[in-house]
Amino acid sequence: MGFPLLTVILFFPLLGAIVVWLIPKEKEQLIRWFSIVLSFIPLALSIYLWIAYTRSAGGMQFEEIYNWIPVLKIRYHVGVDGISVPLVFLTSLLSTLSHFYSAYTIKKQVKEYYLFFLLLQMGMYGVFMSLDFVLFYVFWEIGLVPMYFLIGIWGGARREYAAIKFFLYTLIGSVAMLLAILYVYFNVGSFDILEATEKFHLIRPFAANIVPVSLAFWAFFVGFAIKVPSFPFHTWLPDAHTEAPTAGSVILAGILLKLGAYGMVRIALPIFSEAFSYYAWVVGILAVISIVYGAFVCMAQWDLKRLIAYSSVSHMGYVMLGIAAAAFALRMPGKETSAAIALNGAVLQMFNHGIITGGLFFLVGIIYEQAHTRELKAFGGLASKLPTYYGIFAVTGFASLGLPGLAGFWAEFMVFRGAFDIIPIYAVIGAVGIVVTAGYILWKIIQYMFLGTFNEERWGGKLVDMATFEKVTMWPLVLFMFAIGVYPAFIVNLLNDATTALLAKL
Amino acid sequence: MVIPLAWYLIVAAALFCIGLYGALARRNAIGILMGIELMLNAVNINLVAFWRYVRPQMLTGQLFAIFVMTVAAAEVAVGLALVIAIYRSRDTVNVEEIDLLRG
Amino acid sequence: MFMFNLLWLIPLFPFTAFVLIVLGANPNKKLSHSLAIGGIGLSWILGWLTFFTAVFTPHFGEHPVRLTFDWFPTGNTWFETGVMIDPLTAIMLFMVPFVCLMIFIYSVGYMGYGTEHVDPRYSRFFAYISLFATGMLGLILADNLLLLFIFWEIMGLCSYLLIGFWFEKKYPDPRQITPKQAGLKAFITTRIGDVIMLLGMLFLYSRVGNLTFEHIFSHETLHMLAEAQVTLPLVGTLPVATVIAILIFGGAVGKSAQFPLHVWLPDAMEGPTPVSALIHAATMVSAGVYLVARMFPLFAAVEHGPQVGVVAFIGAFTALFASTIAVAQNDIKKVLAYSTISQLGYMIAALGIGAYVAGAFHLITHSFFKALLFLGSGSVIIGCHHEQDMMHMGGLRQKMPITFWTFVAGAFALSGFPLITAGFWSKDEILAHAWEGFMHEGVVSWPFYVWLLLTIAAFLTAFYTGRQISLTFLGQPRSHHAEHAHETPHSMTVPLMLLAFFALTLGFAGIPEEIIGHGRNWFHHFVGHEFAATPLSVPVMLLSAVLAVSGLFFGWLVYGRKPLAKGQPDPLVKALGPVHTVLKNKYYFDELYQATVVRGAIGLAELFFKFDNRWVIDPLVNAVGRGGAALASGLYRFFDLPVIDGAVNLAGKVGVALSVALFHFVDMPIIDSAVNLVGRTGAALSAAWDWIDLHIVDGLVNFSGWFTERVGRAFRLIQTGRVQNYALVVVAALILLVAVYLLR
Amino acid sequence: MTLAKTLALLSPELVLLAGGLGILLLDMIWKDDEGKKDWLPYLTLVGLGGALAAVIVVWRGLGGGVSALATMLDVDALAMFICLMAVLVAALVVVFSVEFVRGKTPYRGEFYAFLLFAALGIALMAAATNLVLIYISVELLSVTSYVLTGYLRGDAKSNEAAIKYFLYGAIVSAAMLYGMSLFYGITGTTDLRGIAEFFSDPASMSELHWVVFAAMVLLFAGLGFKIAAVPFHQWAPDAYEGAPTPVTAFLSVGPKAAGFAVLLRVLIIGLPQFEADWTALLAAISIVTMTLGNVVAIVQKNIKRMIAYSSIAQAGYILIGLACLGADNYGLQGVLLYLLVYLFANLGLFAVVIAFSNATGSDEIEDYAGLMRRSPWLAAGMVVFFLSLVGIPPTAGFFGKVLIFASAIRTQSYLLAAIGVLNGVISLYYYFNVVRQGFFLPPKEAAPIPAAPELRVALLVCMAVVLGIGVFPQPFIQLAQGVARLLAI
Repeated sequence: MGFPLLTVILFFPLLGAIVVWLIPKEKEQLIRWFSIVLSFIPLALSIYLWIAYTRSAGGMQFEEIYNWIPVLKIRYHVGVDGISVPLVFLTSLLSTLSHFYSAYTIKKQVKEYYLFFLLLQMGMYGVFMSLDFVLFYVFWEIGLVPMYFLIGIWGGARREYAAIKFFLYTLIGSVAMLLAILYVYFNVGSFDILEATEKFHLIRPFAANIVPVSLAFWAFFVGFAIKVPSFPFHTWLPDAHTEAPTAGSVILAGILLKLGAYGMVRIALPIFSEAFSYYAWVVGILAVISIVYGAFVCMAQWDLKRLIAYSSVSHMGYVMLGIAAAAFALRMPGKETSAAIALNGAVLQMFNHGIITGGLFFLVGIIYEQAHTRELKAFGGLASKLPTYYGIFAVTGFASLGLPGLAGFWAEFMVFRGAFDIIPIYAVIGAVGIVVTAGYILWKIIQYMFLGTFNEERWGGKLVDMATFEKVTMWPLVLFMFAIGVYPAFIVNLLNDATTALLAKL
Repeated sequence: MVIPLAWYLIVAAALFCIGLYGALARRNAIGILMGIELMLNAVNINLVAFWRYVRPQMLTGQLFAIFVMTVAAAEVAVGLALVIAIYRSRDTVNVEEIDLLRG
Repeated sequence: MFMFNLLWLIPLFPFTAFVLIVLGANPNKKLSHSLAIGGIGLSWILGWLTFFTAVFTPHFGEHPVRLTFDWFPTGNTWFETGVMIDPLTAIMLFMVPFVCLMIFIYSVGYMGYGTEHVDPRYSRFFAYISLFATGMLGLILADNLLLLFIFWEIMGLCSYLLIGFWFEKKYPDPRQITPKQAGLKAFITTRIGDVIMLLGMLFLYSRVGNLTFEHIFSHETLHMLAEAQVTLPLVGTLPVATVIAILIFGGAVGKSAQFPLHVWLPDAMEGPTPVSALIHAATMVSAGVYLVARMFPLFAAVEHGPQVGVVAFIGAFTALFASTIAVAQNDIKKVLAYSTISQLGYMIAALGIGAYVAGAFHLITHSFFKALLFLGSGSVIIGCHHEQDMMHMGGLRQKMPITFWTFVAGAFALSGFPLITAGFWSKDEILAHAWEGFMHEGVVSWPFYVWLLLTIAAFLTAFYTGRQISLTFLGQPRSHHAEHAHETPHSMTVPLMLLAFFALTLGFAGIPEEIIGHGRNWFHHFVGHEFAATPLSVPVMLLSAVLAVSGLFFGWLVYGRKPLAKGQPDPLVKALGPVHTVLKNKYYFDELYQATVVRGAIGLAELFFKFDNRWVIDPLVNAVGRGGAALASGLYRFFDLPVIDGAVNLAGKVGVALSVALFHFVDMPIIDSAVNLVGRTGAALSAAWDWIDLHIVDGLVNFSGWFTERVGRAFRLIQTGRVQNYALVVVAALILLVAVYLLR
Repeated sequence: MTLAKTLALLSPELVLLAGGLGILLLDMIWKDDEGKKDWLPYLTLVGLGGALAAVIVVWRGLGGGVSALATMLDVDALAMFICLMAVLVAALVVVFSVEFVRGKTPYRGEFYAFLLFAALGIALMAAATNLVLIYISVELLSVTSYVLTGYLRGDAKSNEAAIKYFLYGAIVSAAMLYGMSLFYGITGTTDLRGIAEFFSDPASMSELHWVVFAAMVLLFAGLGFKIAAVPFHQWAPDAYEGAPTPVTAFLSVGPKAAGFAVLLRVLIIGLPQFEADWTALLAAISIVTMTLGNVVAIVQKNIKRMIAYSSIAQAGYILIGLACLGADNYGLQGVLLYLLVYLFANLGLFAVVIAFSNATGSDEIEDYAGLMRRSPWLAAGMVVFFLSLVGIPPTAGFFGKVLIFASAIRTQSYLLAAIGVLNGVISLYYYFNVVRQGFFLPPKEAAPIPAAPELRVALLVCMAVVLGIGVFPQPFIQLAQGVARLLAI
């Protein structure tokens, strides 16, 4: 096995949490800087993971298997492939930036804050790395509890309602998933995801037993769709995002939404391939509704953070559209390349959305720290007074609306390229979302906040341009937006091998 | 002339129901205790009748009846102690009024 | 051939200038504008060198040079991208960098460098126009549709940033559009066009699997596209090539401000004048025409397919439509904006009817003289201290001689003054081609329709050019500003003179053979040698000469002969009456779009938001929750204490009676409590029902949380605190269980 | 079976009996010497230690076998498992009550004696395979519970709780007894194996079927009362709220475990032929129990009452396991593991409640506001135990729920599993309503809450066990599997 790289990355935050727990409560500054330095190590390791992952070999690498609960045939089985490597890196990057940003903004109960944050980080790593159902489920739930407390204790006005709503929604989804996991266990004989991918559709072909397999598929799908969130299950998102503290909503939007989409790509698509392709039209419709509906609702928002929250619904709709197209293509002969491109687009959009919306939430936090209001109508003409803030916000905004030359465009292009070939009508309706996205970003955000005249009497001396620490937080994200925008190959190669391998197996 | 088993059972059942009604309808705690005793004695009749008619060679029935009586005695002792405790603190044994804990 | 390896450097120079200005040179004005001009200068030199090498390599057209590299993986294939040079790119390389250079130099003066009221965001302006230059040059050199689309959108971004450059500017009259709104309008309208183009591109990519031009325009691909049919819901079955062509043409309509997406260009005049010249006259808007020219083989794939009709109609109609509006505009830049739209209509119409060479030629010549006219109008505006309304000008001939003469040169080129101006030759060639087509296909055909509209448009163009010259330059100054007008500094007038030189001489590059006898029409030979040369038709040339001269004369007649006095209304108003107001308000298209598209989108957004927040998802839960509450409260009233006791006792007595073989008769209170029991339930249920009706608005999810709480409260009531009730429930449960078993 | 061998097998019960009597004796000797009485709780713990040692020795001695003693009781793995739990419960409750009982009543001695006798009752119930012994041990446990509930004579609530608990219990046990007598009447024997044998030949089944079902329902009444399943649960909220909190802790775990043990034996050994009937009965009761328990718990304001309804709901979950005793007995394993985990989670929760009420004297949920600031340890403990009761992974409750739902899925009873899962979510709502008070709201008074040292130890032990099983459940599941394999039908 060699150096257990994945286990070290996985349990490093736990180690950090224990050490932070030992530090006495009063030494806040020590806690802050310790956890920042601490979070650099998993970041370095995940960069090493990215470099060390040999693309040519493909498939699962750095696998580690230990017996955890042999009596129920549950194993501690972790491994990463082309899809999870970038997501693990994204988790470390956004966590490090959040640690760094919260060091300056979180004032009360610092110790508990970092404890919950490190536990959350471990949960997220676990989900992206685990290849055993129970392990996947355990880390999926571990990620839930700290987020509940982060929203609840450090959140905004309606934080309690938002926290419990978030917890209940996700718990309903995950509990339904638990039953489906047990169903798969009884059919495949073990909790191993890879084994289930090979064996399940042989043991339980979809045609033979439509009802139980559909039930299991929908249980999984609902569990993931709530997390993504796709259309009917999204009402928790705006509340949770608006009420969560800045760093919390960055992680919530940046990574927690990806757990659902990742689950679909890792579990729902490979294991229930026939069921997924049979119901792909429903998934497609939900995705298209999410895109268009989310975009239009954004247009009607006046609270900046709530607007960005709804934009996440719309952007994650692209991911769902990509996956639905790939699933649809399973039944259509000769559409392999389009399916691969659509899935590539979906997974790339997951990575991009993490970078872009993470950045957007940081920017909302920056202005909120100074102005203490998120009312779009209250601002105006900031471009003249806060030039760097305007510059970075404009770049992130344009990346989010999919301007070519920035990250957003590639994912949308690939998703639509794939989807257009397989399910043209969905793609055409989805394309409406692009125009509306451009609309609400330029009209609502850029127009109301930055252009127009700066009202002196309200914000006179108060608003000042970005502090250095805010710039340092934003620069890596902006760098990535440009890097992926100009030369997306460095990440798409990785995804491409994994997705083609994944689709080839179905 | 041998009295058929059914008659014993009917008497026992009737006694059981009267005891039950006593336990449910009476206002006074002591009254309820009496009702419970009636129910237990009904069971004794049942047991002994079954012993006599079904399995006379094994004394299980009688043994069981004796055990029931002793346990009933212990139970009533404790019950009376509790009723007295309630009476001393609330000077009422009317079960209707003892409804402080509710909802 | 060595020169072609440096091709990819051309867009890179302005991009490095942009990056350097943004990162470093922002505070230092002098450094930033010299960086920008240096960057574009280098591109200009490299551009012209490439152009001349291309011109002198024999039969250059057959094998365009391509430098490519693998960009990103798609499934198991790779997407290559790179730069390409072919005759069309070569002539664009001749025009674009030169015009950009002229405008960059001009804007140093225009932005008031060295004077006290220099623009505070001076260096940011140069950064944006350098980025724009990168976009335009990149677009010309792209060898595949995707890279073209990327630079296409970067230009869209720059036009948004530059139109909204003075974003603080506010106008007293609310109806007048402010720069920031104009910028947004421009971006969204072009974005709609871009999305349509994206769909066309995706459709093409999914069908052909590759977007490089060389691959698309190979014979077998074109043949395959022409043969394949696709059925669209409303439209019926069409060849795939036509559908793709029309979709991509949508992008051109958006970018080149053709009807119906033309509304953004006139409002784009809110941006600084060099921007209007650079983006909204010479380069960006012509990118649409360039796209159609580049995709010309695709357009021509299906003989006489519907796409020819669509392109020709849109082009011709826009040409006439815009020129009619231009006649009634008073703002000097608005007139030029509409004339640009109309000239673009000319080129699109030309390409529509297959006149590839004529369209390309007009594209080049038009960029020169339209840039000249805009810069001229810019120097007039600076001269008259930011006065833009022609009614307040007049008599500038003496005060600004250089601007006057260069402006006249450009105006004559625009209206096609015979023989000496470039405009005449290029416009004439289009009309000739249309005339020749008309001769072949008879009256009921696109070429005739196009010829007719373009001829009328030509006359109108000449008329409003004449009007513009006489209003601004002839007669007496009609306002305080006009009296004190002064000639603009050299940095502005030198570019005017250079552009004027080209506006006049460039025509000779495309003179038909017949006139100059021995030589051959160089432009035609270089650009489109595979197309048949359009024969010289003397009557058409005469007709267009007559149109140009009479238009100008007529314009001078109305406005120049008796120059308007101060405050005197425009004579045309009296002549056209109500028609004039319609023209003045641009056929009310802005108001139409505002009411339909914009209001509609915002309305839909409000509807969805309510839907999301108050009407369905969350509210549905509360609504049914409210309904549930009514039901539960109905239940509560049904169960409230007196009734509970009655019911419980009733059950108790009935149960006991049963167990004691029914000898204990049920006493009186039981019966009346049973009666009012039924009455009360009925009332409660009806009250509950209207409650549900009234409050149907609230949401489902809170309902499930909320309903469980209500049910919890209802069950809690059964815990009455009396041990006998508990015991009774036990007995009742036992009886129920045994009964259930017996009935099973 | 020589006398020595029998006594050796019965050693845990005997040690408990001797301990109880010894404590009573000592209490009488030191009647007026308060100083010495402080030693009583620690002596009780010594007695319980001895019983623990006896259980382990006997369990290892059994080596998986079963030694039936005079058709009265089976000393087997299940009996030892429940006896072990009884000892643990008694030990923890003694630890809880050291602080609690000191100020409130002069008769501290008898309190510990009764606890030992109650533990003895549980041990006997777990081992009994004869209707007579079942009745006697149930009554022993009930009577001692009535006394313990009413132990604080001065407190009106304690008296009322005791009298109500007594009356309710007496009526229901009479009904149970009636059922037993019917069984005796039908089969002629009170030994479970004899009953099973009688029903094994089909001739006997025919016309008596409805009487058997009536007897079974009556019998189930008595046991349902013990595990507080829904139709027979109404005593629980009042008794839990009224009784002194350590006794409530005992009531919430002890009798429940014993009740389930007896139910297991009666149904599996006694009535295997009627499996279809009682599975349906249990499934119905489980659904109603879970739903009512969770739903009413939402609206509770008093934390002890809320825990009462939550423990009713937990009984519902365990009943799922019983209702789905399919092949490779996931149900049995689930029931046993869930009971063990429930023990530590619930008692841990009571440790928090007791520590809080010792310091503030109130049991209202609002008063828990700002608990995190006042004492982070109690708050952290509370969260861990609530997570375990809901069944969220890092805690042991998760694996309990996994096994329970595995049994449900195994026997294709998807509806039951779905309802069980949904109830889990509802339970999250009211558990985390308390957490909301503790973590999100500012404290009413800023005074930190000092926890008595032994309470802190008990809290730590429970947390360690709950998280320990949560992370390494392997040995415990193996233990449950061993016990279950023995009982499997």
